[in-house]
Amino acid sequence: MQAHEIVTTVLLALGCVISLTGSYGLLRMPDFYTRLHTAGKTDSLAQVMIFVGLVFVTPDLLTQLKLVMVAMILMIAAPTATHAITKAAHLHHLRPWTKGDPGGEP
Amino acid sequence: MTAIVLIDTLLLLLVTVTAVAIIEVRNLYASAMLTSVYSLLMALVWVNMHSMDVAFTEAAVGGGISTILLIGTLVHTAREEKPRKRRLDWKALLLTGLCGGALIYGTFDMPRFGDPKAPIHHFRVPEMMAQTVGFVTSRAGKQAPPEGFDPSAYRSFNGAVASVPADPTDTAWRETSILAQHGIMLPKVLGHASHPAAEHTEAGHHQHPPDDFNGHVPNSVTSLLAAYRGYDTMFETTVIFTAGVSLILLLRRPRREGYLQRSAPLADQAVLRVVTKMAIPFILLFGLYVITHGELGPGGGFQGGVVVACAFILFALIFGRPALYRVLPPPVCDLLTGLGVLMYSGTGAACLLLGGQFLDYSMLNTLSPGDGEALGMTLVEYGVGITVSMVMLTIFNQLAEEQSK
Amino acid sequence: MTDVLGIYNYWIYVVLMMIGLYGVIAKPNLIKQAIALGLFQTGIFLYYISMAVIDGGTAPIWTTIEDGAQKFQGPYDNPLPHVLILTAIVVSVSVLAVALALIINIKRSYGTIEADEIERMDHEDRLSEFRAGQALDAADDAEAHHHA
Amino acid sequence: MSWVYLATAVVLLVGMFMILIRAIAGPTVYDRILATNALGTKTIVFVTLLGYISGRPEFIDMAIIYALVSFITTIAILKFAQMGRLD
Repeated sequence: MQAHEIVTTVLLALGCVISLTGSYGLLRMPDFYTRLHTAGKTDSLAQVMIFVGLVFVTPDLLTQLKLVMVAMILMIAAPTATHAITKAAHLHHLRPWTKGDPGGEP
Repeated sequence: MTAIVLIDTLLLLLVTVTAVAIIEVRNLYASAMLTSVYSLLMALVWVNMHSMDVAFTEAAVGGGISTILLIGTLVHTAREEKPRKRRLDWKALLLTGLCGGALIYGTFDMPRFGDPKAPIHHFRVPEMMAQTVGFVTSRAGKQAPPEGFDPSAYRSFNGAVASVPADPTDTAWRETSILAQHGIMLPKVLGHASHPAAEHTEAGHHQHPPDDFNGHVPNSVTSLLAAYRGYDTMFETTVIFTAGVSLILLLRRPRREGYLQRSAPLADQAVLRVVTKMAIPFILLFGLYVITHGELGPGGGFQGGVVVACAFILFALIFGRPALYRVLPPPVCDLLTGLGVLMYSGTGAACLLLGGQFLDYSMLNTLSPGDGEALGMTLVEYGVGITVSMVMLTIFNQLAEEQSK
Repeated sequence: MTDVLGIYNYWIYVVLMMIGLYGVIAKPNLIKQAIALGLFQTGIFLYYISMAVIDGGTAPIWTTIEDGAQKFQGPYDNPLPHVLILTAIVVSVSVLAVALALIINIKRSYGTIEADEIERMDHEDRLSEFRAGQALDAADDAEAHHHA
Repeated sequence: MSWVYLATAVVLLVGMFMILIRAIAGPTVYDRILATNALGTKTIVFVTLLGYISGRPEFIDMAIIYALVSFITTIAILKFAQMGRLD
């Protein structure tokens, strides 16, 4: 294994761990806002790590640029979507989870 | 177990779970959302099976448009299914079980998944892979068959495969034309012995770039779509056109009531507004890229058209439909719908007028038939793209429109 | 055993198709039926695409360029099923759109999109028409009898 | 090197399965929307990886279209949740 392949492997492994924890959090967290916390952040970080990792093993420049472009689009689109979802839930008066109160629909 | 089979199995497991959930979830809104998930997963299955163009279409059409259409319908109807006492219909289950059992019994005669000896991988494949519009040579006009072609043997050829090699990885065998195997034609369908580039080189100043079309386009899916199945694609476009017309007939309000009605734009949400403003030119450009790039890589008129429609739909979602009508008034939209079909058939008619057959694109550039092919395919793809985008937009507009009481 | 491994994914397509068929038959909600029809179609699409796969194959897009000509670089999947399904998907969304438009019109004229309720309403309509016809017939009969 | 891509793909699939359960289970509409959106992001990464697994990474246009479509769908679903209409 060459140096750039090792870099890729490490970045992909990190991305895997982060994305898996995020998914598990989305499954296990008690209410919408805590799930938002795990899903929103891990998604962006994990995808950036995987895309950047793949750049190192890509031979041609055009594909590398496209990889970076996809990562950039996701960096803009995913937080926007998350923001919009949160805002909608907030405007809908969705209550957050507190001790003794499961939260949920008003 | 190869990688493709492993990923295929896991993905199909996810797909099946989603399918059961779509049918069994009572909330229709949740069902529509799961439809979007289902389409994205299905598109992954198709990427895994190396079918880039189909995955492209499925992601754009299934994940984007049909979900939006379903939600647009839910606006007019109920969000929930009516609750019922009996959740499972035993009679239907029995019927589908029997039907499925019969189909599964039928699969035992199917060739193995990925079997190189399957009949589908042999009959006419080399011809299809190697540009299928008749026999394209460097000479323009009515194409003469290549040298070594025996017309009488071709007419009596029944399409049977002479011999299948014992080694399934023998790709050289698949490269050889079936016609060549039967001695009907010399085995050089694939590499064009004398392509136009060679003729231009002697002039010295006109060297064709290495990515020029030497008699065929790289994406054989687009090539088949526009040439081998050109008539079929033309009438598929007509089907879509007809769908747009039926939507207008079924749902459009009378003209005297006007197009503009009240709407609920999301433009007061600053983040969404700014991101949308940034995104829309990019999406439009990307859609045009997908249409134009169709014969070089995955993509084409259907996919690109849907992407362009998605840009307009996003605009309507954020800024409201009246704003969309100011940008693209419905009469213009209707006109463009027809124009796309006209462009497709017009390209065919142009080939006819230039002395070739209907949709024989090589007539468009008599000096270099390969470039003529590419030009014709691009024109046709643009026709398809215009029709598809405008029909999708019409469908969205009609579904979102408030009905006259 | 290798036989089963080779064809089991056709079975999954059959299962998908049957899920769709079950939805069309068993679910009275018309939107659900339209979605289920889509599932059924996808099962068929999968069947076609999976037939195109060849061992060690790759996407049928030629990208390797050598000496100014595209090189045929090994087994490509059969592109013909891809083309068939590509257009079929777009036609399926047209079908969905027309179906949804009809569903909206049904909702406007019946006030519901549950197939069994619509059938009951139709049945009641027919029944009342039949009764009205019967009454007319009886009146005609009575009139004829009177003349006789 | 291909086993690295394959392992990553399988891990992503496991994550997708968890998210799918959340998308099916709900309980609120917003949970479903969040899960659908997260699944879209995972799908984009997955489709890129598939290109590397099959040895032809040049088809990344796919990933771009997935990103755009998943964004637009999320906005449409959200608008219906918030406004009860699409235009």
